[in-house]
Amino acid sequence: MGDASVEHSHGHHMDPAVEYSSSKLGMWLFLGTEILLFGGLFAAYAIFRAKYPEMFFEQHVELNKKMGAVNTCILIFSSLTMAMGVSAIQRGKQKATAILLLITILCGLGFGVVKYFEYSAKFHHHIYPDTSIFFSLYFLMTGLHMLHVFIGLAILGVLFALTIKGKFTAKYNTPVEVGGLYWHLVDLIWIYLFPLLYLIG
Amino acid sequence: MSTQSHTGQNHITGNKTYIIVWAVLMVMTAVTVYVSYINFGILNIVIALVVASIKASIVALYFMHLKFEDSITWVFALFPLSLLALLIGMTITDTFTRTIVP
Amino acid sequence: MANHTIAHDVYVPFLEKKGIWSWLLSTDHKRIGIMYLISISFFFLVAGVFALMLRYELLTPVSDFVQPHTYNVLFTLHGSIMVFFFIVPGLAASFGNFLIPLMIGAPDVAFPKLNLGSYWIYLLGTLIVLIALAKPADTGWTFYTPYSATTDTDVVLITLGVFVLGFSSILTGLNFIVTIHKMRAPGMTWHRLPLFIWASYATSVLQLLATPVVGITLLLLITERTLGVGFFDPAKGGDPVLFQNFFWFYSHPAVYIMIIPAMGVISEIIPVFARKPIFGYKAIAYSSLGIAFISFLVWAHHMFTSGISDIAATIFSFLTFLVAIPTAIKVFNWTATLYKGSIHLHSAMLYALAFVFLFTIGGLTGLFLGALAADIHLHDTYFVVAHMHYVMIGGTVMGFFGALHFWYPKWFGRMFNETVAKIAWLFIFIGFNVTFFPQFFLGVQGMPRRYATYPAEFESLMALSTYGSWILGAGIFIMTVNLIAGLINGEKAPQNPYGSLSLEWQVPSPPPLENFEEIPHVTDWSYGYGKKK
Amino acid sequence: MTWIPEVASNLASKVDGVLLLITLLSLVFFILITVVLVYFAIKYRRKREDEETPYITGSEPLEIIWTVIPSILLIVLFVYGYVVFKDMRTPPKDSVEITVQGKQWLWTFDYYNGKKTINELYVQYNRPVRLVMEAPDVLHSFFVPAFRVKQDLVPGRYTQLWFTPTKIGTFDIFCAEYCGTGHSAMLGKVIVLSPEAYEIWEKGVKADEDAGVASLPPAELGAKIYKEKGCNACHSLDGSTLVGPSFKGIFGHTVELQDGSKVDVDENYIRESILEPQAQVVKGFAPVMPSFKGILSDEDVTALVAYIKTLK
Repeated sequence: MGDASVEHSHGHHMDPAVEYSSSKLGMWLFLGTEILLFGGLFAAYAIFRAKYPEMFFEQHVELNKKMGAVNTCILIFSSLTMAMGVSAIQRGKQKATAILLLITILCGLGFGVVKYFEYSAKFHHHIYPDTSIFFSLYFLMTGLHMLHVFIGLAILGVLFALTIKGKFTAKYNTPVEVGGLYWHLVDLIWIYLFPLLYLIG
Repeated sequence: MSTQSHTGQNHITGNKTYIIVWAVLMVMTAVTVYVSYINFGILNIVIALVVASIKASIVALYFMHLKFEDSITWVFALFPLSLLALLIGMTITDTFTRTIVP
Repeated sequence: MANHTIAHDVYVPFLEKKGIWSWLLSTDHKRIGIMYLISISFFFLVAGVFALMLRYELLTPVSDFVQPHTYNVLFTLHGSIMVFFFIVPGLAASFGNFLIPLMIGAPDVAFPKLNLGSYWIYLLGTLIVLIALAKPADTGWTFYTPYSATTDTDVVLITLGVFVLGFSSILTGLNFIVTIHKMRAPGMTWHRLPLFIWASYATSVLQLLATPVVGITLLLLITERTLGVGFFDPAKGGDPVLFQNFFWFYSHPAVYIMIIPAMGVISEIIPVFARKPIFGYKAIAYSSLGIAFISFLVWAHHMFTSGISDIAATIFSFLTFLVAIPTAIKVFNWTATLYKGSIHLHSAMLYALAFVFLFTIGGLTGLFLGALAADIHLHDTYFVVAHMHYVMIGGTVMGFFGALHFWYPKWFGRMFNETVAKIAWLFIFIGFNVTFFPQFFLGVQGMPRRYATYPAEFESLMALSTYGSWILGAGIFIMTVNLIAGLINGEKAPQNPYGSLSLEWQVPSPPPLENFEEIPHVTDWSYGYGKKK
Repeated sequence: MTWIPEVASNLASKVDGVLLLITLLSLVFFILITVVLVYFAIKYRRKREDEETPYITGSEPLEIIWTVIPSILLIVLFVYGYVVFKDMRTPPKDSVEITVQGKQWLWTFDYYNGKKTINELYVQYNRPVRLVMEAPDVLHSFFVPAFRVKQDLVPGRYTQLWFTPTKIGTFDIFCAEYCGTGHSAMLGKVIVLSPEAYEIWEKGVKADEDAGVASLPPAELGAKIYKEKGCNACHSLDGSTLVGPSFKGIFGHTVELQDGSKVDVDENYIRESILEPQAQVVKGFAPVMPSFKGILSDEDVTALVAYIKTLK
C-alpha cells in the first residue's frame, strides 16, 4: 500500500471493512436516538394511561382496530421483504433486490393510504389532536411514526434507484443494509404503537 | 484487498429463516388482536406488551441481524432502552407518589 | 519524524485554501472545527453582552435601564444563547472536531460529510432563532409550562430552533462515538487514549441519548401552542411538572455535555506544563464515563420545590450525591499531578489551575443544592445562579479559554502575546470572582433569581456583582483582541512548543490536510513525562 | 448586613444546621485543595528548562482513600438533609390552615374565619400554620427567606407548606418561580402578631400599626395602599404597560372597553374597577384582576381615587 501513489484525497477512503462496520454502528446509534425521541411520547402515554384509565378505555374504541391490524400486517410484511432484499444484494442478485425494495416501498405507501383513511375518518367525526389527551397521544404518536415512514420511503426510493443503476454488488451494499435497519425500526415502533393505541387503550 | 467477508459480521440469513420469522410474527399479531377481544382486566395490558416485546425482539434479532452483531452494537441497542425505562419509571414514581393536599 | 515528513511529500497546511466555499463545503474536521469555533465564540460574545446589560440593569434596585419585560427577554436570550448556541456545542464541536482525529491518529472523523451536515444544521438552527428575535420569548431558557404555553411572545420559533440545534448535537455525538470506536490508529488502545478522548466519548454518548428527549419535549410544547395538545396543561388534564421532568431528563445531562469536555482539556494541559504523567489515568478516564452515566439519574434535583413527590425527591437527592464522587476524584487527581512536577505557568496552565480552583467552588456549592433541606431554602435564588456560573464559567469557559491558548499554535500555526494573555487571565479571574462570589451570599439571604427589580437591602452586593462584571468583560475583551492580533501578526508557531507527547503535536503546525503522512503506530500512552525508575 | 437572614420559624434553625454542616465540610475541602494547589504551583514551578521529574502515574491507596472518605461524608449530608426535609414536609395536625392563591402578580390569603387579605399574610406567633396553595394561571413559588420555606404553586392542583413563626415582626414573601413580566413585583409580607394582637386582628379591628394611618391626607394614604395592596404589580405609574393599564394620566381620560364602547375614567369608574373589576375591562387587557371588595374599606377606595387623580 505504501507506494508513491498515496495522495491527499486518500484519507477519506476508508478501509471498506471499517467503513461497513462504522456505517452499521452509526445507524444503530441513530436508532437509539430515535427510540428516545419516541420515548418522551411513550412516557407520556404511560403516565396518562395510568392516570385516566377510563378515558383511554372509552376512547380507544373509536379507533379502527381492523385498519390498525391491516397496517400491522403490511409493515411486518414490508420488513420481511426488506430483510430478504438485504440478503439478495449480499448474494449479488441485483434484480431480486430491486423487486424486493419495490415491494417494500409499495407496502410503505399502502400503510400511508390506510393511515390517510383513518385520519380522515377521525377528522370527519370531529376528532382532532386537541380533543382529549388520548387523541393527542394517538395523533402525535402515529403522526411522528408516519413522518418516519415517509423518511424511510425516501431512503428506500434512493436505494431502489441506485440498485437499478447497479451501484450495489455483493461486495458493496452497505447503504442497503443500513437503510434496511432504519426501515425495520419503523416497523419496530409500530409493533408497540398498535397494541398500545388500538388494542388496550 | 480485504473485503467485508473477513469480518464474519456480514452474515447472510437465508430466506427460509426470514419466512419462518415472518410467520411467527403474523401468528403473534393474530394472537394479540384475538386476546384484545376478551377482557382479562389488567392482564390484557401485560399480554399485549409481552407479545409486542417478543415481536420487537424477533425483528431486532433476525431482521436487523442483532444476533450476529458485536458487543458494542448490543450495548448501544440496549442502553437506550434502559434509559427509556428510567425515564418512564422515575416519572411515574414521581407522578403517583405525590402528597395529595386536601 | 519531521524530516521524514518533508522528505516524503510536500506539506500543505489545511488552512491553505482560501474563499468562503472552501470553508462552507469543506469536510475537513479541522476546518469544520474552526467554523464551530467562530460561531460559538460569536454567540458567546453576543450572550456576554446581554449579560453585561442584565448586570447593568441590576446596578440599582429599580428599573432604570430597561423595563421588566425587556429584562425578562434579555435573560431568556442570555440563557438560551449561552446554553444552546455556545456551551452545548462548545468545546465538543469545536475542539472535539479539531482534536479527536488528530489525537487518535486518524485522517478525519468517520463520517466527514455528516460532520459538515451537522454544522449546516447548527447554522439552520441559529437562523431560525434569529428569525424568532422579531418577537423574542420571555420564558427563561427553561421554557417552563404553563407560562411558555400562554405567553404571547414567540416561543414556537425559538424552541423549534433549539430542536434543530439538538439534531446537530446528536449527529456530532454519533460521529464522534463511531470515530473513536473505529478510527483509532494501530496501537492506540483504549488505555492509551488521551483523556480528552475519553471525555469526548462520554460527552458524545450524552449528546446522542439525552438530546432526543428534549427534542420531543420541545415538540410537545410546540404542539401545545399550535395544535392545542394538553400534556402540560392542567385545564386539559395535563401536568405542568411533567414538562420539568422531561426537560431536566435532558438538561441535567446537558450540564455534563458542557463540563466533561472541559475536564478533558484540563487533563491534557496539566501534565504537559507540569511535565508529569497524569496522576490516576484510569480513575480520571472511568470517572468521565461514571459521571455521564450518573448524570441520567439525577435530573429531579432541579425540582425539589416544584411539587414532585417526597419519595422522588429523596431518591434523586441521594443519586445527586453520588455524582459528586467521580467529580471529586478528578479534582484530587489533577492536584496530585502537580506533585514534584516542573511547573510552567503558561497562560493555558493558568486557566487550567483557575479551572481546578473555581470548579472546586462550583462543585462544593452543588452539595448545598443536592441536600434536600438546604435546597428548599436556596432553590431559585442567586445561590443557584452563582453555583451554575461557577461550574459553567469557572469550569467550562475556563476550560474553553485554556484550550484556546493551549492548542492555538497548533491550530493556527501562530503564537499570541503571552504577557497580554496573562494580564487578560488576571482580569478574568478577578472579575469572575467579584461578579459571582457575592451572589452566594445574596442567595443565602433569599434574593430570588430572574428579578428585574429587587428590594433595596440587596443593593450593595448586587452593585458589587455588577462592578465585577465590568472587570470580567474587560478581561474577555483583552483576551479576544490578543488572540485575534496573534492571528494577524503573531510569530510562526513551531511544531511542538511545549514538548507535548500527544499525537497532535507530532504533526506540523498547522496540521496538513490529511493530518498524518502515514497513519502512526502508537506504542505508548501520551503522558510518559518524567524519568522512569 | 448579616450572613444569613434572621431566624423566624421553627424550621429555620434546622435548615441552618444543614447549611452550617455543609459549609464547614466544604470549607475543609476547599482550603485543603486550594492550599495544596497553590503550594505545589509555587514549590514545583519550573526553574530550569532541563529539570527532571519523577514518573509517578498514580497510587491505588490514595484513590481508595479519596473515594471512600468523600462517599461517607456525602451519605451523612444526604441523611441530614433528608431528616430535616421530612420535618419540613410533615405539618402538625393542629396547624391553622390558610388558603393561598398566587396569581400574576399578587398573593391572596383566605383565612378560616372568612377574612381575606392581599399580599399580607397574618399569622400568630408560635402557632403552626399550614398553607394550602394553588395558582390559576402559571407557576409561582411561595418563598419566605426568614422561615427557610419555599414551595411552588402549580396550576391544577394544591401544594402545601407549613411553619411555626417564632419571632414577632414583618418578613418578606418573594415569588421564587419565574411567572412573567411582574415576577419581581410579586412581593408580600408575613406579619407575625402576638396572640393578643392576633386576636384583635381576627375580630376585624385594625392592628395597632395601622392606627394613625387614617389621619393621613387621602392622596398620601392612597399612595401607601397602592404599594401595600399590590396595585403596583400590575399598574405602573410611568405609563408603561404591565398587566393592567398604567395609572399615569388615566384620570379624566376616555378609555375604550372590550366591547368597543367608551367610558370616562372618573371617580365612579375607578371605584367600580376596584370593587368589581370584571364589569368594564379596558380593551387589550385580560380580565384577571381580583375584587377588592371586603379588603379595602370605603375610605381606602376614596383615598386611592384621590391618589390616582394626582398622577398626571
